Amino acid sequence: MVKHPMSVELEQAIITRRGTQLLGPIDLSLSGTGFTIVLGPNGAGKTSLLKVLHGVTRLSSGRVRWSVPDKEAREAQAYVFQKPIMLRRSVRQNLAFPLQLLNFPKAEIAERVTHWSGRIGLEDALNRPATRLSGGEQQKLALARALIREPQVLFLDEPCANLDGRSTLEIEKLLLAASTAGTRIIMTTHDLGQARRLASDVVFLLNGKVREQATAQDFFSAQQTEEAQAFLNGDIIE
Amino acid sequence: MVKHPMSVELEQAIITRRGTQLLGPIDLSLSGTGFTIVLGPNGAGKTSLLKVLHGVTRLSSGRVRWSVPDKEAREAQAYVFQKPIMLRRSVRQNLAFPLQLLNFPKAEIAERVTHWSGRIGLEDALNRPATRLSGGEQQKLALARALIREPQVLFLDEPCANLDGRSTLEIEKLLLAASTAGTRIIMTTHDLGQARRLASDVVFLLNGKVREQATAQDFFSAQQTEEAQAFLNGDIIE
Amino acid sequence: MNEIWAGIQAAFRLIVTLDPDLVQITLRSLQVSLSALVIASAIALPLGTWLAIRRFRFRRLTIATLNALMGLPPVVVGLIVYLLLSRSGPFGVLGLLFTPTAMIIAQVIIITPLIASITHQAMRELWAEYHDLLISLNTTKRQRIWTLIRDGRRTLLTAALAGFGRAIGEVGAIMIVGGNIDNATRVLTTAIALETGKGDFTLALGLGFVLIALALLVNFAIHALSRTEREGRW
Amino acid sequence: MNEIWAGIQAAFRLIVTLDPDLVQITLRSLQVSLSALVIASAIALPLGTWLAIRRFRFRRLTIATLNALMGLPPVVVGLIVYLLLSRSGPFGVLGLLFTPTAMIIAQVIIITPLIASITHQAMRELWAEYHDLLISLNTTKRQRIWTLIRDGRRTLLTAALAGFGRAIGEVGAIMIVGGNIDNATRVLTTAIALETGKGDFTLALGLGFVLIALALLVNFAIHALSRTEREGRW
Amino acid sequence: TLRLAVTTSFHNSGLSDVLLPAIQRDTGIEVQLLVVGTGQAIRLGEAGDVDAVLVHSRKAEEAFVEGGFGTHRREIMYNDFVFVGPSLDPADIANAGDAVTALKRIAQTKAPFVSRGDDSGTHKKELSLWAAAELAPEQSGRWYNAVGAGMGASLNTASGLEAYIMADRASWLNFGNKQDLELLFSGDPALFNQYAFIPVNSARHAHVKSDAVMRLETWLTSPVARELINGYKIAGEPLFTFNATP
Ligand SMILES: Nc1ncnc2c1ncn2[C@@H]1O[C@H](COP(=O)(O)OP(=O)(O)OP(=O)(O)O)[C@@H](O)[C@H]1O
Ligand SMILES: Nc1ncnc2c1ncn2[C@@H]1O[C@H](COP(=O)(O)OP(=O)(O)OP(=O)(O)O)[C@@H](O)[C@H]1O
Ligand SMILES: [Mg+2]
Ligand SMILES: [Mg+2]
Repeated sequence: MVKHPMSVELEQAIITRRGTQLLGPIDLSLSGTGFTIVLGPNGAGKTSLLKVLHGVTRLSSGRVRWSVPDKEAREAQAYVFQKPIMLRRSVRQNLAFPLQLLNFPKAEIAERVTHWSGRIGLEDALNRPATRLSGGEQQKLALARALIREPQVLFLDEPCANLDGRSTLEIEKLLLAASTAGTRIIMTTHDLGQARRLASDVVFLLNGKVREQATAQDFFSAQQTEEAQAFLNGDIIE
Repeated sequence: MVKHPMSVELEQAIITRRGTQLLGPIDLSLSGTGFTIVLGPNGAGKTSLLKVLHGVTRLSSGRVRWSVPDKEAREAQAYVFQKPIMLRRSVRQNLAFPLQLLNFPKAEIAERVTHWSGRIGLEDALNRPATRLSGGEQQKLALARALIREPQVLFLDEPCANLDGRSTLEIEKLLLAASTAGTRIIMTTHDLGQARRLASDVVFLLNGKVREQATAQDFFSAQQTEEAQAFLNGDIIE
Repeated sequence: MNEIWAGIQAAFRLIVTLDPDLVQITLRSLQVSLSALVIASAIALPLGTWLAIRRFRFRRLTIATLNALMGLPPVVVGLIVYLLLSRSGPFGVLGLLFTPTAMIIAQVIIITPLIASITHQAMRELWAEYHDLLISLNTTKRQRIWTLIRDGRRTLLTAALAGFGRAIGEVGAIMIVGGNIDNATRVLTTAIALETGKGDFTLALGLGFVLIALALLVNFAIHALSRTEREGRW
Repeated sequence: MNEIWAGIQAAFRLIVTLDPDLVQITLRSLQVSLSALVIASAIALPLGTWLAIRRFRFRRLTIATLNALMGLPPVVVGLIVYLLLSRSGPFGVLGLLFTPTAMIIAQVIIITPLIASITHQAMRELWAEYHDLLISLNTTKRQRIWTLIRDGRRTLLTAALAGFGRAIGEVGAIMIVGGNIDNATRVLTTAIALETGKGDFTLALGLGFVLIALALLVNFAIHALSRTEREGRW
Repeated sequence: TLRLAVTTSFHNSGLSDVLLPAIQRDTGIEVQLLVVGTGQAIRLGEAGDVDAVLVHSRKAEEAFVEGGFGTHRREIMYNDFVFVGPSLDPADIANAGDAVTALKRIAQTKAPFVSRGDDSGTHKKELSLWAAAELAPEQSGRWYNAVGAGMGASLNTASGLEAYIMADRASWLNFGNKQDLELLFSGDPALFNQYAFIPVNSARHAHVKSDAVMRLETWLTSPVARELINGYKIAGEPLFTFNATP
């Protein structure tokens, strides 16, 4: 499944909207493997950063550079959005959708759909409209829909925000397994416990800029900036 | 502001959709004061229960009974939805909206808008479109928009799911203060720490039914049902 | 093909020389269609929105009927308005037949179902989005309708423009109730029909291109206005 | 008022006796309008959707133009199609003039902008909702358009029905290119225009009510079908 | 099948409902009628979209033949124009001696008058009568309404306005929305209305079915046609007089 690790670089990345700069300038390089957690207070620009890396938001200036050709890079990635986007279809069709786009054979699609609906505990909901699922169920479905393509790079924007404790642990196991198997994961979370459990390295954002980038060990034991310290103590409001 | 405590009773409340029962039958009575936390795994029916109590979802059978006339009860309540609903207007207009509906004088509206935008740290974003805010910012805005009416009863559906640590603590302080001042709060959360910090009593839901209702102290120290124990240990997946 | 080219040239000539007859009937076209648009919108926007937010017993039936009324044949509308306004009809005393007012009445009847249907369709989505919030805030029916119209105004533009398009290009009804009387009720479309009947296709096409240019102008103006109102999506 | 009542009675008589002429022109009306609807939808639904998802330089201009084209006067469309299909026109050799095919062509031109405009408006919201997901899944343009049309099909119903309504009630264009030839190109609207010209208002109204009944029938049928397809909102 | 462009006034008379089946029976030709204004009929002929035209506007017809669009002009029959107006007849045209006097009286009383105003045969005839009366009503005010429409639509307007109007007898007799209108004046030879048949020139438009057109012309000028045309009556009144020279 994984051919070779993909890495990405941001060069002087800036996003401007209506004259104000919401992100950047950012220079950042994420190497080929590992589990990167992006931390930062609300409105720091975490979502914007992930979307830029993935390519759904365009930069106002600067560049994103993947280590493989753009087309290949895009095909190898999947993204779970902060607000789950549900197709107005059944749960089954939501799961099947990414595979249908890739023209998978029907039998293979059916098999994977069964497998993944089981893993998120929605096997009984396959024929229900996805838009009618509960908040947590939608989040799990979005996650399964991203994983069903077996991506090499996975972006997760607060994937456990609406999940109960047990589901959160299940998902974490799943993610750690995927990461170990070579999937590059870039994820945001507000749950610092979760960040500690999962991160191999951390990017700390503040006001649209990278304030700190370090291995998880370094970050959680010895933050270099005052802001990161304050954040971990719950003192930063903006 | 608070005239007299309002209490509510559910009698044999049932919601059915497409032949399957998603909630109930529930008999529940919430007395006049306190901070009720509704707990339960994903899909247990927490959101459905809150919406039924508030009256935005209709029961398929059974009754909701408030201790005051319906009209009065509705006017005294506010609700923060799990997925924040943003009016397609500016932040300022979102905050002003509930007050405009009540024909508040302009000066009073302006004053309250300034006050509340400050409390959620969005004073600089007043003229930005609300739909463009970050996930956490939207959640804070929705909360402020509910509180700006100074409701006697407040429903909160996972209000801190997308908030950073610091914001969460700020909001909790705010809510505790309101509760102490007499506001009846009914809230769901997946953050058990938060539940412990806030709850005066707990309703534990499973598969659409109330499995346990107890004071916070009783619930967290000595659960009566196995399911509740399992839930607190993070063992329940469905 | 030569005729089409000749028609374009004729249109140019008419516009450049500001032919006084042309100016008169063009202004009358605009006056009739815009009046009809304003009146129809005042009815159809709240009506369509109301249908989007109300659940009642015969809702689907009502909506299907409204959709069907988009197919009201203009000639029949013209006939019925004619019969109502004619001297021997119930409103004959008003003396409205063969006046621009009669034409406006007929056009209002024709475009109201169209605007209401499109409005209804556009408002359903917004209502689904706002439903819980507006119910929760204990809004009155009137407040709900007004909030939806206000926040959905950009999508309602298409509804209004479709109504305007239908009105400005319509000929069957206004021919009957207006009578295409020179200097009184002649508008661009009836003038075109007249020239077609005369076999003067060049002039007919010329007037037709003037009409199309007019429609373009109005649309650009409205788009420009709605753009300056506020940039970006909400 | 008596005439209106007499018209309703005439409509009943026509329907109950299944007047063979009536059956023939009614079926032809349906055939022409439904054919035009199918062809126009095949063009306008993808086009409108495409306009909703594409950002290009002159997008606003294009959309304003499309909206303006909703105001294309049918008589002018009729004239232009006539000139193109006339024996002395570029497509004269096809011998299409004064045939139902010519009428379908004219109607397609008239209703395509209407359907495309409404589609565009309806699809903008859905695109805003799906945008990030579809971009993220690396979909092709074609896949995006198809996904939006599929999932927005209920809202597209209004677009199609508006197009059908405009087509079934239209008379100006098909009169010119069809010629209202008895037993060949006469449809309900041209028959109504004919009877109106004869001053036979009773029969004209009768036919008009038949046409309205037909529009109602088609709308109810489509609503019923789209309902059975799947209950509830997605 | 043959395509024949005819004017509204001819079609409104109902005569075609009698003639077409007879033509089909006798010659096997199915004639498709295109009912349009005179100008448009001529225009269709010029373009070669019809095989022949049957109209009533002599000048236009002659120009059509001279231009090489038609082979020749063959007179078939005539009917006449009548003046119609409100039954009270405020201008008292019922007692006018001739058509010109009738028009002068209408102009004097400024009673509302509806003119076709569409350059049709009927309209041209009306204009020639105004000219003979040495009046220029277009400039003379609101009582003169040029409605720019076909015969039927103009009659509808006239009955709505309770106005005078000049119509062909056939259209009037067949008209269903008379309301307060009555036939007030007719019979002046100046009001005769000649119909002529013109085959479209096949030298110009090769697809024209000249054979069939010829057979149709022969039939239209035959004794059978004479019987049918002269015998066609509405409410007991004959409408047309056959005057083709065989
Ligand atoms: N399209 C836009 N136009 C204007 N401002 C925007 C836009 N998108 C985002 N912003 C602003 O940019 C900032 C960063 O947004 P972003 O969504 O990246 O934050 P975040 O770190 O993900 O926050 P959260 O933790 O709340 O999700 C926020 O202040 C937001 O309001
Ligand atoms: N309109 C509906 N139609 C069908 N099923 C529904 C509908 N609304 C909710 N459900 C189902 O009812 C169950 C309860 O939903 P609810 O949103 O109340 O759960 P919840 O306890 O709030 O879950 P979460 O913690 O994920 O937010 C879920 O399984 C959901 O899929
Ligand atoms: Mg975010
Ligand atoms: Mg919930």
